Amino acid sequence: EVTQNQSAKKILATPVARKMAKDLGVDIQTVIGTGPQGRVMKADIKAAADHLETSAANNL
Amino acid sequence: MKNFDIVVLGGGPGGYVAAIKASQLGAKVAVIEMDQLGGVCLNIGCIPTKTLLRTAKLYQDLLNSKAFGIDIPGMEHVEINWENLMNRKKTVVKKVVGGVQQLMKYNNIEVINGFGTLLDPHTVEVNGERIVTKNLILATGSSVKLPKIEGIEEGYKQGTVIDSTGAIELKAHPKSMTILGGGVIAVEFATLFNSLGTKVTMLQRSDVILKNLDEDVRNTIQRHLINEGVEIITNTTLKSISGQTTYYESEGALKSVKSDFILASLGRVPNLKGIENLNLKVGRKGVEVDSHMETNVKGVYAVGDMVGKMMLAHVASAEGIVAAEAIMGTKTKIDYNKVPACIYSFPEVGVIGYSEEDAKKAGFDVGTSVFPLSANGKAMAEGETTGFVKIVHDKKYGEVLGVHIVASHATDMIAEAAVSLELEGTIYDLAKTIHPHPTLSEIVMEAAHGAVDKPIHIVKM
Amino acid sequence: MKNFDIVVLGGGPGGYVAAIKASQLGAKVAVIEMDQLGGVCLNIGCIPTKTLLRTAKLYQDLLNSKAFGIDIPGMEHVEINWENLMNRKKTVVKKVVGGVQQLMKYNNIEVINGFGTLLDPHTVEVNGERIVTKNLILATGSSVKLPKIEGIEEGYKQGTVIDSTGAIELKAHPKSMTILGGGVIAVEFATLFNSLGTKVTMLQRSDVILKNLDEDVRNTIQRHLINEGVEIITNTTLKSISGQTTYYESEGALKSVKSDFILASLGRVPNLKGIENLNLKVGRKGVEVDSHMETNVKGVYAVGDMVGKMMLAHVASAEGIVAAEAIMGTKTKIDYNKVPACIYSFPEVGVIGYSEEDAKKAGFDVGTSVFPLSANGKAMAEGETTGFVKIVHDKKYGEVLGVHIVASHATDMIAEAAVSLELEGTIYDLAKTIHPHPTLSEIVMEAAHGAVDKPIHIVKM
Ligand SMILES: Cc1cc2nc3c(=O)[nH]c(=O)nc-3n(C[C@H](O)[C@H](O)[C@H](O)COP(=O)(O)OP(=O)(O)OC[C@H]3O[C@@H](n4cnc5c(N)ncnc54)[C@H](O)[C@@H]3O)c2cc1C
Ligand SMILES: Cc1cc2nc3c(=O)[nH]c(=O)nc-3n(C[C@H](O)[C@H](O)[C@H](O)COP(=O)(O)OP(=O)(O)OC[C@H]3O[C@@H](n4cnc5c(N)ncnc54)[C@H](O)[C@@H]3O)c2cc1C
Repeated sequence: EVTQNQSAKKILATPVARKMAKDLGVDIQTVIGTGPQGRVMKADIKAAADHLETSAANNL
Repeated sequence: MKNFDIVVLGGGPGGYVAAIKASQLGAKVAVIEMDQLGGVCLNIGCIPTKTLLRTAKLYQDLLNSKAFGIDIPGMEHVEINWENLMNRKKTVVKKVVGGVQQLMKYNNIEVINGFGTLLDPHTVEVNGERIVTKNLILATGSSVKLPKIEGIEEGYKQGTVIDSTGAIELKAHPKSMTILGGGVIAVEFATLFNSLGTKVTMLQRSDVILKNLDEDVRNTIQRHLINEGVEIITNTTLKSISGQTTYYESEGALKSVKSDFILASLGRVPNLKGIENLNLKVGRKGVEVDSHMETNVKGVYAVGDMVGKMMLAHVASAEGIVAAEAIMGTKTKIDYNKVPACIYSFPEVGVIGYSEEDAKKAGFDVGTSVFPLSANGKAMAEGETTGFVKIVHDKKYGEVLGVHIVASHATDMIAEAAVSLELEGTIYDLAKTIHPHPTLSEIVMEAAHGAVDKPIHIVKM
Repeated sequence: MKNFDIVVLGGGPGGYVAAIKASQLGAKVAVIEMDQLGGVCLNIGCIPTKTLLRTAKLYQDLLNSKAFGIDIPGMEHVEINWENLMNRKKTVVKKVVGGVQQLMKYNNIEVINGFGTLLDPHTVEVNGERIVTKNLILATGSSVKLPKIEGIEEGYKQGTVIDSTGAIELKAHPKSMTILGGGVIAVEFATLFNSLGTKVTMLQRSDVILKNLDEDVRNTIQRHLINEGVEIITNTTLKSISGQTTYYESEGALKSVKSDFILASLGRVPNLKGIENLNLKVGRKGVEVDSHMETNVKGVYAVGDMVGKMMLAHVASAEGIVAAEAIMGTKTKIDYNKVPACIYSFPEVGVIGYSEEDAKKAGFDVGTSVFPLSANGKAMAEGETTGFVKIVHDKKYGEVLGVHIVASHATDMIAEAAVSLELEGTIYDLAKTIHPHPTLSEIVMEAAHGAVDKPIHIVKM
């Protein structure tokens, strides 16, 4: 379930980051951006996806 | 009886682009055009004016060439060869229009030459024949509006009063010209004729020219035109025209100005002939449409000047694409706050998005940053230092809301701002983007630095 | 003894910008400069060359003005006034350098004129005095490298062999010139002198000029230079220079070319004098630094040409800002794949990001889309239709990886691509961005449409 105030948050993200997030199943709302003014860049999504993978692996 | 998926009425930049897009998406398309493909823009608007302005700029530079280290001994004999100039204009127009003809063929679009009359939303009559279509895209454009001034109709018939079409088809180099109006087209013609050596007087109703633009922009252009020799008379009421003389009221007195030609540049009205049977809703600016360019009649779309959102060729084309996509099943739309507009004056103007005033009215927490061209190395090297960039941003996230550029290449420079607005870029992004040195575009980066904190290359703020 | 937070060694675009940024961030800063503030770029590089190129372009346009409808009766007497040209260049340089002097004052930066020698990472000796500093930013730049060719040193002393500095300070209009090299600076000088009427021969070791650029770009520029009358001789081995004659080997035979001047444009080497005591790690290109421009010695930063990542003024300045920010506590860095590079040839070149070859090598699933300037209405109106844009993208997400523009305003147009790369924009975004009509920048939108699907204004692909 998506909570209201979370989806209302304005996320600065690059077009590629958005596409990649969708593709890799990363919730962009949870990613901390390292670009100017906290913009979420593709590298941030990559890092988040890698993190998801390792934590999934750790859970096995 | 001929049968199409889409019939496009009007072959200007709205219509022909819609037709190409629709055909690319798989539709069987026809374009009905009563005059020349390319419409106002290619035949008597954007392209011929910019062709003439190219010569005007070169002529101006040439008269100033001593400063650049070039000696022209017979300078006093240098002159515009009006016939060659008009011929070049014709050649260029022919080429671009020929290009559109080729595009129609290449995209298997049937072009029907003639005036189209809509009988109903699915039937067009042209040259006595009936054509049937599933959908319609109307793109009939706009025409010059002559204001109601005593004597203007007569002057128009005699040829002393001209419109923009007359102005690009003069038989000889005019000695003097009075321009009625102070919009974009008026300013471009003032630039053109003044640079070519014509004595230009602009009569303006309000107290400023270009009244829809950001204040800093219109002030700079107005001041520059005056410096270059254009006489701008503001706060006037036009009274009457008689022969070559325009009578107007100013500061309570009746005055007059005489010139070879009187150019009426006082606005345009949508072309609504031939579509009366459709009973379309028409508003103050033109035919009313939803955000996908569909009119109140299902399956009937309208785009471009006849809709009148922004009377610009690239808007017409973008709307044409939206209409074609909507018919073919993809709903897109245009954010009119992200549409650039240009003036091909010397220096040029390129603007996009909110002006400072409008951004404040819209309720943003507005920040602005200005950087002058006079502090830019490339501008100094070029000897063209009049101008600036002004960035209007929202202080909340730093989002760039508007960019206003006055510079010799402003019309190409504004694309940077367009991409930035499209991508919801911030002043932080613009400041961080490395711009090449030495270029005029560095002023955008500098102004962005100024919006964030401080520009690098500025002494006092 | 004088005491600073930061001493900057060298007052070029790397050093002076670093100093301003550091001062804006609150540091007490000194700049040590042995010659003129502004460095190579403002005094003998970017600015003077672009000032001369401005005149060359005007001269070229002027010789062609009949085609634009301007008659110059004594055309055969039109000539470059070399003294005026050189004076204008001096005036422009003086102005921009004066601007930097003012910037130093305004930002309370102490400028010390003299050669600085580092005694240790905290002590600089200049004019016999010692200065103490917490941190150092080195920005000593680069110098011309004369290749080892028989007779070249002698020719240089006699003045027949010149470098870029000599080329912008000639006493008179040269009749002929041989250019050794085929890099960016060589191409700019070939453009400059050829346009001014000098007979130019380029001798190139490899089989192409501009070998680091995208293939389509270098082919277009090479072809265009040849069309304009430049003789380009590739696959040569330089043998010796004697007086005005250059001997070279080509196709197995010894050949020679004679000209008023021989311009050596064969690369530059970092300036490492005065910093020997620091024992900095020096690589193939220059001083080695981490991503925040810090050298192997803590507190000692190096930026610009002496680092040699990309020998460009805007890179030096951007690196200067990174170094200043790092010292003052903010760690930023530069993505060198997002740095534009320009050539001020006619037409200009602006490139950024990956070339097609490099993108493939880097393992991307590469897509490309090209749109020619010859199909652009503004280019036709301007009469400058040589050029194109090529967009290199990653097919996976449509990310724009590289943009390569050849066009008369390419150096200003590339800023659009820079913003696009900075914001990780895609071809979909570029296609959707409404570009003003008529502008050269429309070709970017068209190529993006072509990358997504099909361009609008193209007949065959
Ligand atoms: C002097 C001047 C300079 C301009 N410069 C610029 C500029 O630099 N940049 C810019 O963006 N805009 C410029 N414009 C505006 C631009 O020309 C218009 O916005 C653009 O042409 C609108 O396109 P359109 O397709 O809507 O209509 P139009 O270009 O007006 O085309 C409409 C076409 O429909 C045809 N038509 C109309 N009714 C029928 C019918 N019933 N049957 C058959 N055919 C029909 C007409 O013959 C015409 O060819 C300029 C305008 C002028 C006058
Ligand atoms: C002909 C030409 C044209 C060019 N055109 C362009 C262009 O159009 N665009 C572009 O981006 N780049 C261009 N460049 C490259 C550009 O000039 C350099 O990349 C830029 O100047 C590098 O800046 P910098 O600060 O690293 O070094 P520099 O500009 O070389 O400045 C270094 C400064 O340090 C001083 N210095 C050195 N050692 C000491 C010391 N020990 N003590 C005191 N002072 C010292 C020097 O006197 C000099 O002033 C051009 C170069 C040339 C030669």
